[in-house]
Amino acid sequence: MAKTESTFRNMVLSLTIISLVASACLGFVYELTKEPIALSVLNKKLEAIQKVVPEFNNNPNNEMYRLPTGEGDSLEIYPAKKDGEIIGYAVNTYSRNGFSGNIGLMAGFKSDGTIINITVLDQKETPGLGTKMAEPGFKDQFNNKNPGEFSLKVKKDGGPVDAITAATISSRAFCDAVQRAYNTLQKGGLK
Amino acid sequence: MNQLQNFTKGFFKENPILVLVLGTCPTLATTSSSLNGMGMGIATTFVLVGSNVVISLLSKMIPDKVRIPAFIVIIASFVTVVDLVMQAYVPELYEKLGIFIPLIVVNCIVLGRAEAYASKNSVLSSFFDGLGMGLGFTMALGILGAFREIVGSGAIFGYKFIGGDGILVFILAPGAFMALGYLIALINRIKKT
Amino acid sequence: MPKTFPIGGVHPPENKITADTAIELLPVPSSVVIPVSQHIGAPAAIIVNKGDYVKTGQKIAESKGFVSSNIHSSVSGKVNKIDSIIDTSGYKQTAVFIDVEGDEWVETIDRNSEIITEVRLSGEEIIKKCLESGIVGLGGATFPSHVKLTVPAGKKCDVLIINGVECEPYLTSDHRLMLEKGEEILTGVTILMKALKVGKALIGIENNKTDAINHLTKLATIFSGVTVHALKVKYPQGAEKQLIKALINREVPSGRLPLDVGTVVHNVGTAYAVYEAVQKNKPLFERVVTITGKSLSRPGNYLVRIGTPVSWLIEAAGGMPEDTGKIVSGGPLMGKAINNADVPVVKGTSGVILLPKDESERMEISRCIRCGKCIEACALNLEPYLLMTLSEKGLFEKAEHERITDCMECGSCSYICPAGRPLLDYIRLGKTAVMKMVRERNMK
Amino acid sequence: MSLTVLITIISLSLLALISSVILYFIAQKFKVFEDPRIDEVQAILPAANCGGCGFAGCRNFAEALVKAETFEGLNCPVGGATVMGSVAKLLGKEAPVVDPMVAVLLCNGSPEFRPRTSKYNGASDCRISHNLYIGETDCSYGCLGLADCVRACAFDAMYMNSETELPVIIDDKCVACGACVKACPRKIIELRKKAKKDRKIYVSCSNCEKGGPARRACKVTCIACGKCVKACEFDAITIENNLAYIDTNKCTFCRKCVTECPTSCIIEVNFPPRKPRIEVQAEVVNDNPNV
Amino acid sequence: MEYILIIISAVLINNVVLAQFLGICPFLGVSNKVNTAMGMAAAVVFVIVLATIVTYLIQIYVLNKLGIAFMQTITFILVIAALVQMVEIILKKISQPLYQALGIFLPLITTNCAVLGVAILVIKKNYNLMEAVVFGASTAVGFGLALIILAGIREQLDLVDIPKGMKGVPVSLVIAGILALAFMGFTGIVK
Amino acid sequence: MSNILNVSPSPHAHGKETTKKLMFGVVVALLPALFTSIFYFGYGAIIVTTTSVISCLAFEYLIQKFIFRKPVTITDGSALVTGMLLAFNLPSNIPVFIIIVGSFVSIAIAKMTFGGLGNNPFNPALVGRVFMLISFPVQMTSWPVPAGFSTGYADAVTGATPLAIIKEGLKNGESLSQLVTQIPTPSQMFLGNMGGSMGEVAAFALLIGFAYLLIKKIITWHIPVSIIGSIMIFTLILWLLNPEKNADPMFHILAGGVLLGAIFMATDYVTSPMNPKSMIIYGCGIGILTVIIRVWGAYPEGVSFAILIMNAFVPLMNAYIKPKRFGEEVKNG
Ligand SMILES: Cc1cc2nc3c(=O)[nH]c(=O)nc-3n(C[C@H](O)[C@H](O)[C@H](O)COP(=O)(O)O)c2cc1C
Ligand SMILES: Cc1cc2nc3c(=O)[nH]c(=O)nc-3n(C[C@H](O)[C@H](O)[C@H](O)COP(=O)(O)O)c2cc1C
Ligand SMILES: Cc1cc2nc3c(=O)[nH]c(=O)nc-3n(C[C@H](O)[C@H](O)[C@H](O)COP(=O)(O)O)c2cc1C
Ligand SMILES: Cc1cc2nc3c(=O)[nH]c(=O)nc-3n(C[C@H](O)[C@H](O)[C@H](O)CO)c2cc1C
Ligand code: SF4
Ligand code: SF4
Ligand code: SF4
Ligand code: SF4
Ligand code: FES
Repeated sequence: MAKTESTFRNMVLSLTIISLVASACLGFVYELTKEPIALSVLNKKLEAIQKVVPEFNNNPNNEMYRLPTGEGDSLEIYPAKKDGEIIGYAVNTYSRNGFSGNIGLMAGFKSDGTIINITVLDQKETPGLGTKMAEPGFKDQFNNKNPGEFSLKVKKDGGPVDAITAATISSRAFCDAVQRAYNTLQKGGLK
Repeated sequence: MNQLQNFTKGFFKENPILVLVLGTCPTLATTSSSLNGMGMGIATTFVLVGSNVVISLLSKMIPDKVRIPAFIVIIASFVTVVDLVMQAYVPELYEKLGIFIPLIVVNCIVLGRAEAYASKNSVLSSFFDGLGMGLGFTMALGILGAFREIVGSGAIFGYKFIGGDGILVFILAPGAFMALGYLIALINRIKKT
Repeated sequence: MPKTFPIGGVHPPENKITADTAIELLPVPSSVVIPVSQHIGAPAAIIVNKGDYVKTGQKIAESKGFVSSNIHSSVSGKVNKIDSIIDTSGYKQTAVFIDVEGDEWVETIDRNSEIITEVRLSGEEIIKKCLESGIVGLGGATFPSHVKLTVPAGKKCDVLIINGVECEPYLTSDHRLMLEKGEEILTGVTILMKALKVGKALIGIENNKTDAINHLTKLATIFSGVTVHALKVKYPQGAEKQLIKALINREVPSGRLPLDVGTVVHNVGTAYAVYEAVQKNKPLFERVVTITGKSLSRPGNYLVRIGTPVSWLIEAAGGMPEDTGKIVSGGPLMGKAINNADVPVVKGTSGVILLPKDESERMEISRCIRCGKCIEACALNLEPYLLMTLSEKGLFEKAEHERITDCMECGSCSYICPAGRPLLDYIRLGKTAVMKMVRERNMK
Repeated sequence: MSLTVLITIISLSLLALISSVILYFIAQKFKVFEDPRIDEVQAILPAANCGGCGFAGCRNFAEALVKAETFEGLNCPVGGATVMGSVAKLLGKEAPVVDPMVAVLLCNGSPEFRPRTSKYNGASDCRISHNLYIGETDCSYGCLGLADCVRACAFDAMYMNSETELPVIIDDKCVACGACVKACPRKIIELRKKAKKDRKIYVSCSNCEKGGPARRACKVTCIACGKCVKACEFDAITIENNLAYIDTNKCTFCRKCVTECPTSCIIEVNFPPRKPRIEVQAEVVNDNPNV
Repeated sequence: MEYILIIISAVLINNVVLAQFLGICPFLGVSNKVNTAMGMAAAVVFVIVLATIVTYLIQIYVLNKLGIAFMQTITFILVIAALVQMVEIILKKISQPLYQALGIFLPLITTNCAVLGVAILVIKKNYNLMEAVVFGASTAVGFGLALIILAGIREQLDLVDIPKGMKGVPVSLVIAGILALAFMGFTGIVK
Repeated sequence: MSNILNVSPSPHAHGKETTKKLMFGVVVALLPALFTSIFYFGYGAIIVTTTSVISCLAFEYLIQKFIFRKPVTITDGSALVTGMLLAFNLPSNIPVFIIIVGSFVSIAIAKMTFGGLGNNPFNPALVGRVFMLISFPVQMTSWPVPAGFSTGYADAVTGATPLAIIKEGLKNGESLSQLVTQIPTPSQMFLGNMGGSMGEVAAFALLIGFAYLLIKKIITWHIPVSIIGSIMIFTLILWLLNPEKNADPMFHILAGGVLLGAIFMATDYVTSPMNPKSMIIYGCGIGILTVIIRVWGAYPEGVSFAILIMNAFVPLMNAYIKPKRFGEEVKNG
């Protein structure tokens, strides 16, 4: 087959045909992957929620509502229900006091305000220092504590929390985020 | 050149990263662990092989003057396919590689191979060329990733073999640059002797 | 605070061993070799033949062109041959070999030692006399003096500067001359002022020659318009542009001449030579030369006939010491090393220094540590480290842009560099290349 | 087919249409962009970028080759006939036959023959020494021994022989790029035609001085006595400026001149050992009744 | 203030080259000489700003409206390629000196990750148009800054003898590494 | 022959200053600080300094000998200075293997990669230190409190540096007047009785070294003075604007590594500009960046980063900021 000449007609034609075919394929692939993608996004959120509250059988994502923090913004609250009964709340909370950048957590509370579990959603702390907040050694010390009586303060500030070595700032920010979630839940009234 | 050579040249003699120094951005960005690096490598390999094959099939049909845009459309399509598929089935890896998946489209290796090789050679040769180049790329990413992971966090393929931390710099940006720099220097030195 | 130039400079150990040794007359050797190119400009054309008998002071080579100079015989005797020799410059050139027979001077020379201070000749006549007598700058550059005295139309000179700085270590010939021939020098200055039609002359002398400063200051009271100025000791104060800056705070623009800022600089030795030429009708065939060195048994200042072999001078000073490693004609910073003691003394030879072996070796070269000391030392604020590298790598266009051609080759940078880098060696190389490049460009 | 797919197809095709129109006009300009043959020629060239061809680098030479009407005067000494042949084939032109050359040093003044009269200890650079003075010996033409040429050679074809203090050219490595010729301030390296079996006969001296002074400076200098000129049956030797020169085009490698030279400054290289002719000659001399 | 933070962040803290790893190929390739680096930097600023605006508008008014956001990559790259070519033609027509200065770099820019990367990032970060422009411009300035610094260092290194195997790309990478190390000092100035 | 003369181009004299003498001059100038740090930190100071110096010298030797295969030049003293300054930038209880890694980075990556003395664009000791700071943040930020020889090496009591106290306190919402009780007094800081890197604590010892360097003409005043001056001015402005949130200039000068950096590290010949004009710009750049990082950045201390960042600009300054040449633009009086 001889090489196609570079005439105006050929150029437009060939490019258009290629695009036509390409876009048809793409549209097709898109259709195929649309569902799995949506699912994987949802799963991610659910996974985080699952980690911090006991097993539920509703879809917390659908029942998500927002509560004001009292600082002019609001937090996402995901109620977890088992057979229609509330067994805990997952709160998507944050702190601006990180060593470098905001810290986002998903904190799970029982209805009485006791912390069930916490996972770190995103943070930009120094690797090896602040990043240790995501490790069980630090974050698990909050499990089963109720901020009502367990003051969310590091030892340096007179509280009971063991700070990460050489990362007091990150530890404080972590406490700050949990405190915010707790306060918001309290104010919003635990249902 | 036989197909075997065609296939193997991408590993050492014309390794896209270590010798040609193309596609450095994903190389540096995604090699904080060897698995990430290899994931990136495989995604790129897919695009390379796909676009190489399609381009060598169509090259006669495409007039010279719209060669580049046509190639770009083809490459971009493959990239989008990879993008969507990864998003759907390996969301974690997809998240880690982030913006560098769509950026495969501007990876000089892909367009470079299309231009320099696929448009002039047979489908089979182009296939092996793409595969070799892609796997060479993957290999380099894997090596770099493994080095950075071992030194930077004392782990390999996510498995931690020392307690405590590694030399953190190596999983951060500065270490990426340095590690690649010395890797290329090493290759230069080996090539000389 | 005594005046000085504002930027750069170094202060090497002075080593002025012979500062207190009075000028002595060096006996005439048995034969002399007189090169025809002892000045900047075209070599003179020889006008004697083999076998001719010449008298002391007789012209033996004639100036060729405006920037050139006459050459006179410094002895009486027979022209033995005309051949090429290797002179102080290290290269071959033509010279007249004369076997000495007695010492018969040309009759027109006034050999009376009485000082004549009254200047009878007019400006034009003075300039002609300088040309006739083969006067060239004795400060080192040996630029024909009549050229410098001829102020081109459109330019103006309002002050004459006399260079009595002698900033190079070791050298003392100017110093002794100022002490012993003060009145003659001042008369010479007056003559130069008349030729240049200026009413003011400044003599700059460094502070380490207080006796000379006092002596000349005292004498200068009778010479109108002449003043003497003490300067802080700093090398390269004797360099024309630095001296002008120090004395009258004018900055000669790069690539221009002192005349562009209304001044001309002459050396004290030149002033003395001009005095002798104008008042005594004596051409330039002898000069004061310092022969010195730490191991020399009788270092001193001698009045030497041009063409005398350096070895003869060394003999007079007590013979070549065992440990001699290098013989330098001129000062240790600007002078030329000579490879053989048989070269003749020429008009530009202000001193001969015998350096011992350990001082004659260059130190080992190491990498530039970018300390910037060379920049600090450069009196022109050039960047020697850069100029050297650019020359070494052959990047001459860049070197030109960095003004390599401004460098006056004073050597302060090489002197100071802690890494022992041969800065000036390469800068000189680059300078030559750049000048060639510029010439070729201008031809196009 | 879903709506999205439809929209996708329409919008992308539209986009492609527009860009192809834009690119069509651009393509006009791409024509003058660069001759692709330049790349191909460059790929053939040795990529030494030594400048032996007289151009700033291999690419510039490739450009010149592509543009040139004929290959007259264009030669890559490094690649030699093979490379020039392939380039010629590629461009459909005729490559002129250029004889292979090799560098030779026209000075043989090792310390043994040329006594040192002073010791240079400035910057180790022939150009600087050359500008300063005649050099460490009384010969102002000979090698200064500071290895500018060695540094200039990009092919490691030269080294300094520490005993003779002269550079040595390794014939096998020398590609006749001429970099050393340009580097030497004394101009004592010459490119000579390569002869059969790498044989060489040349006057290894550059001293233009008359016999006497030349001889005083160096024992192996050419004193321009003219004996070689007489000895040569092929008129290959001329004397100019007190210096003999052997023309490679005329020389037949008979080696007569070599034996004639009283100062042995004619050098022969790569010849088989001579038959003991000298002894015979010696006998003849002894038989001479006049002695 | 918002804009200042974006600028500081994009130029210093999250420098495209040193922290985001975008545009490394031209960073290594066009950093031999300060003068060319400056030309390249100017060209990149110009193209990135232009490309950001155009792709932004396309994303908002075409892709999002039509619900085909997944076509981002393919549209953006086509638009950028066409745009660069158009700029080249226009530049040639209207200003010869400008074309001489920037023109030669334009083809290089098409395959530069930074341009496409910025276009995508702007969308990811949900900037408005003005923020997008500021972000694009300052990212490009950050690229230029890194490029010019590297060029300066490389020019200086050209005058000294560095180990053979390190010449060129390896040494540039090590310099980039040390630069990245130094720029980490800005961590935390903007969160 | 005995009368073979040496010949060379002029000049025929040399000032007798050598690289080695300059480097050892710096070593001498560092001694007061070394002694005070031994006084304050005891064995730790000795161990850290010795390890650092020995490993710097060893790496330089090994690389030159076995990788470059060129003459070994460790006697020139530059690796010794690097080793000492690196040690001065570390806490006195840092584990030995970390020091060795740091020395390796300083010598192999920051210096030898570029060919060795004279070629490196970045200050080797600082590259080493910043590398360690980022790689081993825990070990690099636990500062032993000065307690002389009663401090053990590995089990030293640690405390925060004044800068860290201020930074953390401010972040925590406290005001300066509350924090002032926790930080040492100016005179304590002047004498060095505070937590911090080994060599940076004692201002007076560093100033003695400064005086020595100036007298010996090893460095000029331009860089140190412009750094200290610009920090003073900048922090004074901030302090005047809000004395509750910003520490006073004196505190900024005495706390942390400003003096060590300004006197010994920013002045490194190889990595600093070469003419006075650029030196002042360079110094002011360092000063301003230091304050920016200290006040707004995440790190409590910014001198190391600031110097490294300005190092990067030095080649550009050398190329584009030229001294005014003699006879360039003439103003005649
Ligand atoms: C390189 C470096 C990184 C740091 N990273 C963090 C961090 O991620 N989180 C943190 O809380 N503190 C970090 N810090 C330390 C703080 O500045 C501060 O010193 C520390 O939080 C308080 O010390 P302490 O925890 O030992 O009381 C870092 C310090 C340095 C020097
Ligand atoms: C090429 C050249 C041309 C000169 N022309 C003049 C001139 O026209 N008038 C003048 O007064 N001096 C002239 N000079 C002399 C210089 O001003 C200066 O006095 C001379 O070079 C010696 O100075 P130095 O020893 O500082 O180098 C000229 C010098 C050179 C080298
Ligand atoms: C670095 C340098 C140092 C000089 N030192 C002296 C000096 O000490 N005394 C002197 O008379 N001329 C010295 N000269 C020469 C002067 O610049 C100038 O040529 C001379 O004074 C002109 O006078 P002349 O033509 O009478 O020689 C020096 C030149 C240079 C470049
Ligand atoms: C005044 C002066 C300061 C120096 N400062 C440092 C320094 O801060 N860090 C360092 O590694 N070396 C320093 N050195 C040593 C040496 O210059 C340095 O290692 C070079 O950068 C190595 O090329 C210094 C040397 C001098 C003379
Ligand atoms: S020799 Fe030239 S560059 Fe060196 S100090 Fe003197 S004038 Fe400056
Ligand atoms: S004095 Fe020597 S070491 Fe210092 S900058 Fe100049 S050349 Fe380099
Ligand atoms: S010896 Fe001379 S001509 Fe031969 S390769 Fe070397 S530099 Fe070129
Ligand atoms: S041949 Fe020429 S360049 Fe080579 S060492 Fe001799 S003088 Fe120097
Ligand atoms: S891979 Fe990013 S610019 Fe080449």
